[in-house]
Amino acid sequence: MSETATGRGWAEQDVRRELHSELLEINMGPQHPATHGVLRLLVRTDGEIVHGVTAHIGYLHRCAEKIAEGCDWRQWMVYTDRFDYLAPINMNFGYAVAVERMLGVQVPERAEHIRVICAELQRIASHLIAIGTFGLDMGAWTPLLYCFREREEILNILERLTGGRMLYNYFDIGGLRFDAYEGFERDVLDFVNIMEQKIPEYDTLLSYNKIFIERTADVGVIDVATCRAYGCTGPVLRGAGVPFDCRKDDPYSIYDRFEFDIPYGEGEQGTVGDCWDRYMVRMREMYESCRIIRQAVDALPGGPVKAEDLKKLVKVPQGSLYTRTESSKGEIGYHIFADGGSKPFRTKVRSPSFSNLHVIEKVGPGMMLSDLVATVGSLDIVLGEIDR
Amino acid sequence: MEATAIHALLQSRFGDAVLDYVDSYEKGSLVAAGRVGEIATFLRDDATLGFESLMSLTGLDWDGYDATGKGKSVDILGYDELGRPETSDRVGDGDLGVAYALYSPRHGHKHTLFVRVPRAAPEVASVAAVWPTAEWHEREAWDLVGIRFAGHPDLRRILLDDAWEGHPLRKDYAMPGAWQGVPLDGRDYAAGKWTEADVTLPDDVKRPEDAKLPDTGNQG
Amino acid sequence: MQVMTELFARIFGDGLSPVGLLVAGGLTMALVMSLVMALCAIVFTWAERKVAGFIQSRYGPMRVGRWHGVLQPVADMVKILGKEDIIPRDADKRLFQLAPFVIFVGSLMAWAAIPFAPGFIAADLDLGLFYIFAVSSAASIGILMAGWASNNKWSLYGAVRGVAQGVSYEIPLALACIPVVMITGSLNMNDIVIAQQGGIWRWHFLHDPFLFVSFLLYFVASIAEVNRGPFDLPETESELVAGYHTEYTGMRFAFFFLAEYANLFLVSCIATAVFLGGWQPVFGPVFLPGLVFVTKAVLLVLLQMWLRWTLPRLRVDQLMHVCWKVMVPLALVCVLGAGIWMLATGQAG
Amino acid sequence: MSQYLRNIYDAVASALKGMGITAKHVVRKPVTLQYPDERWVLPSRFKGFIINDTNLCDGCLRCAKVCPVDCIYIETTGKGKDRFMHRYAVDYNKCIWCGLCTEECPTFACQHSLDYDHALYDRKRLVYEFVDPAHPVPCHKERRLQMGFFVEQVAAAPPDPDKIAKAPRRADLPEAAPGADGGKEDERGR
Repeated sequence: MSETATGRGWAEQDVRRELHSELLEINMGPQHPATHGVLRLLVRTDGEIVHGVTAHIGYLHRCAEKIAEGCDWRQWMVYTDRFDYLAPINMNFGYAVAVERMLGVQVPERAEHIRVICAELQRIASHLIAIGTFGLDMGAWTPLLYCFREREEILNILERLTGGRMLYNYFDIGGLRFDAYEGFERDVLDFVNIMEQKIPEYDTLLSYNKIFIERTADVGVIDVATCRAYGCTGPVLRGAGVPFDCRKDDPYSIYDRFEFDIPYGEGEQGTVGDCWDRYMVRMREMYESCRIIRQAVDALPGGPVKAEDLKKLVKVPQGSLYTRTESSKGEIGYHIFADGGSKPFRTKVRSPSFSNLHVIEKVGPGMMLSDLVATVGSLDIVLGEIDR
Repeated sequence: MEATAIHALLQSRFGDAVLDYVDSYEKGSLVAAGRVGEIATFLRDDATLGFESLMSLTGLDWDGYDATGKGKSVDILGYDELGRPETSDRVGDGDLGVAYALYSPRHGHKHTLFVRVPRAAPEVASVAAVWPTAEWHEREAWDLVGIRFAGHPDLRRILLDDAWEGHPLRKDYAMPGAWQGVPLDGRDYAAGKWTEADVTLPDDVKRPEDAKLPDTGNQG
Repeated sequence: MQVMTELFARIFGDGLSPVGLLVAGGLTMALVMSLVMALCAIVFTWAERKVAGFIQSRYGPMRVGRWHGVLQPVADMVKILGKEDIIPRDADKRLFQLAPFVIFVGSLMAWAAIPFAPGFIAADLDLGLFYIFAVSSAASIGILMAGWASNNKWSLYGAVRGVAQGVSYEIPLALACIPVVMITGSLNMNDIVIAQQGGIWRWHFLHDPFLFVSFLLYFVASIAEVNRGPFDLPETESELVAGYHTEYTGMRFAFFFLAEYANLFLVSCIATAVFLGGWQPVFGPVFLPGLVFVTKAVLLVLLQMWLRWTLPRLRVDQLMHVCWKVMVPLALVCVLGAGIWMLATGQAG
Repeated sequence: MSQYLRNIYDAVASALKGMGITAKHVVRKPVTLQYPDERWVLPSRFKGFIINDTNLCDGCLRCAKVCPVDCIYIETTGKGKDRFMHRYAVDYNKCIWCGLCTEECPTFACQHSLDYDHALYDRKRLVYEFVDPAHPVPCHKERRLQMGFFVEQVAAAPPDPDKIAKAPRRADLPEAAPGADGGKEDERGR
């Protein structure tokens, strides 16, 4: 067994030398309840204290970027669904925005509004899972079921809208595949009203529970410098106290028309950038999403949902562009290289969880095993997006 | 700062190492592969530039990228009746490349660095020491495109198995028929000769007309 | 035991010698106790799922046995008995096979001193309470055996956590009972219950504020003692997969399961006898004592389930913190306070 | 010391509050659907297994071409008026329910059904054949009219109501009258 990096905090009480003991190498995953998918963390522990973490990924690799080279521009939208299967619409959105920017297509107003509504609904759905499974990592079963109950309502709306419950394939380049059904606005508003009542319930049950605070506050602190260096985005970066959100700071679609705040971690229960802050950022973002949905529904115009001047077989003029949008996990970027043909020449997907997970190798050493579980849970990773 | 100004600044600082200004949908500079490391350090540390954030690092194979804009993504000879491409088994040529999408959170400007390396010796200086996030992105570029990063702390395959052969995102990559005894092409259940015994006409499918009112009460 | 021996004496008359009576009565009582234990485990698995279900906006088992899946535990038992008994190749076979029974026996032995009704007690020991705490600690040995013998790192983690927790929480558990022993002046379970005669105000948990705190401490410590949420550290399904019984299948796993629910009921029974008046009704004369006792215990079990499905889990160091820095000092304060209270109110002999 | 007591108080108080929330849910009606006794009623847009109405299909191959996973198999013989479709098969081993084929189909022959629960023991049975080779489907417009198959009409002349009734509706189909489809959505109870 090799010597590993010296940890901090707990690891300082190192009695291994006296006892002539070794570090225990233990595999967390690929089949482990706390790794949220087929992630394998190779953990070196000394009792309960973690001395080193190595992440092994790729169990879900499908090489979607290679598939892209054989699909045409529209077809590949289907595969973007499969990256973050908890927030496919946000993945669709990024790709649609990227290609539309390169094509210079103007998306109809109605389509833009429906897109925003869907994306925010999806963001709430994804955050609900993040919060629920985070609670589950802490041993609280019940919030998970409550979160899933609310998520079902979102899925019902999206099912009526798109026909799918998990993978929607609803966005199209230059608009949407089809228009919203009658009564869509009312369904959405009904849901938003209910959702806003439920969030305080989660707060009482989980967020401000003393045990939960003890488990998450001051645990897994990721500061701003680490976030920048490791490319962490989304709730992880905002939890570190930076109110950065692509919807505001690098606006796309029609987000610049809506009024909403960017929640960020303030160290309310402990240090800025701890698990509780990241958790709470998601909780508060759900409120903000509800606000955006209300405004978008109010402003929902009529009209077509597809750009008129777009051919069935899209050909993107030569060139490259990196486009980023804000998914529920962070910044989803598509670096697209087009050669003028009907197929993408090279499409690189910069997925938020990929970078967010990387940071675990940095912050992992020095914490307790339970804290590692908490930190992985608070990063809210989705393996479909990491492995692509 | 404007991209042209950033490019000019880089050119004045590094001279020959900055090869060309890239004016595409995104603006950037083409730089020499061996000196990416120091250019990256400068880009990050210079107060007026402040590129603290590496948004994305892309490895790519320029093989078949037609400068006239009429090229084909992959070497496709033609399509069969169902639109499935028939590709040639030609060995690829053309450069490999890396693209770095940079963003400065302090100043809010973006810049993209491009690097081209010959296919025979694809080696680029690593920027993992400048932006730690590049560590995994570079491993991915090595894994999928086969670009070596000099000075990378731990250049292993990341997404594919350690024993995998070849780099799938190269344009001339041929999919192996089997790997460690496991066939990879999948079984084509529909390909067999059609016989009477296979008739499975679905008779009990429900049509969209049968859709009834979804009853979803929100449980208040 | 008296009930049984009397019953046998009535049936056989003089046909049995006193020793024979004792043996026959003892064996019957052991059989009855094992059956009660198995039955309560079966009922509580069902109850747990229903409680969890309704708390979580769902139904729980609904399909087996028409009404709310009442026969689900039976179906589970049939399934679990039909499972293959797998022993990992590199496991320490002897220990691996023995561990579930050690846990089970430890819990079964403790049942001997529980007074369900006047005279209905398997062993009316003078050191009843002491005996219960002594034998129920055997479970820790079983947990360590299971975790070690599995030859699985996660199981070992679970076992070490389980033993540390079990050993630590014995102390506040026992300390919380000391004020009661001081008041009644006896460790005999029957005497403790009889001392609480005369309505709810005579029950020990309402005797004085210190005893009330003692009761709460006992309740919390008992949850930790039986390794249930929010103190289910040895099993933490999100960290240790399943803890010390990860590698167990079939019947051996069923024994762990059985022991868990039997222990759950056991600690509630002790709480009932020691703090909640045992078979004494809320008011009025003694009426259906067995039923009263079981009702109180079941209510406590439901309370434990309610807690489990509400709260997140503690971390290992926090668990120890709660034990040694919160509960043990508080329990000591309660012992002291109860003593002062007795002196002040002139109850001290 | 005050912090110590405060922590104990917080722990007990927040646990009790949480227990209040969970207790409230015990008396609420559960949301579970007792599948398979109760079934979710699917919306008309639901993406179920794909079915092809051979009465409408004229073998134009568009669905097969647009399919990203090549799961649609069409075999035709002949040319012009004598072009007949002998096989239209969908391999559900491959299908990813993206819905591109149904969107592409000009005659609305290729449609999503409302079926989703097909559990089979044999993967070969997941290849669905829609055309009986004994009765190949004509592809040319005139031949189709001749043999009584559906032909897409020009917008000016409204199609035969019988034929349209047979044709499965899609939600974004212009003919789908708001009364017929939207009305259903309206009545959805909340």
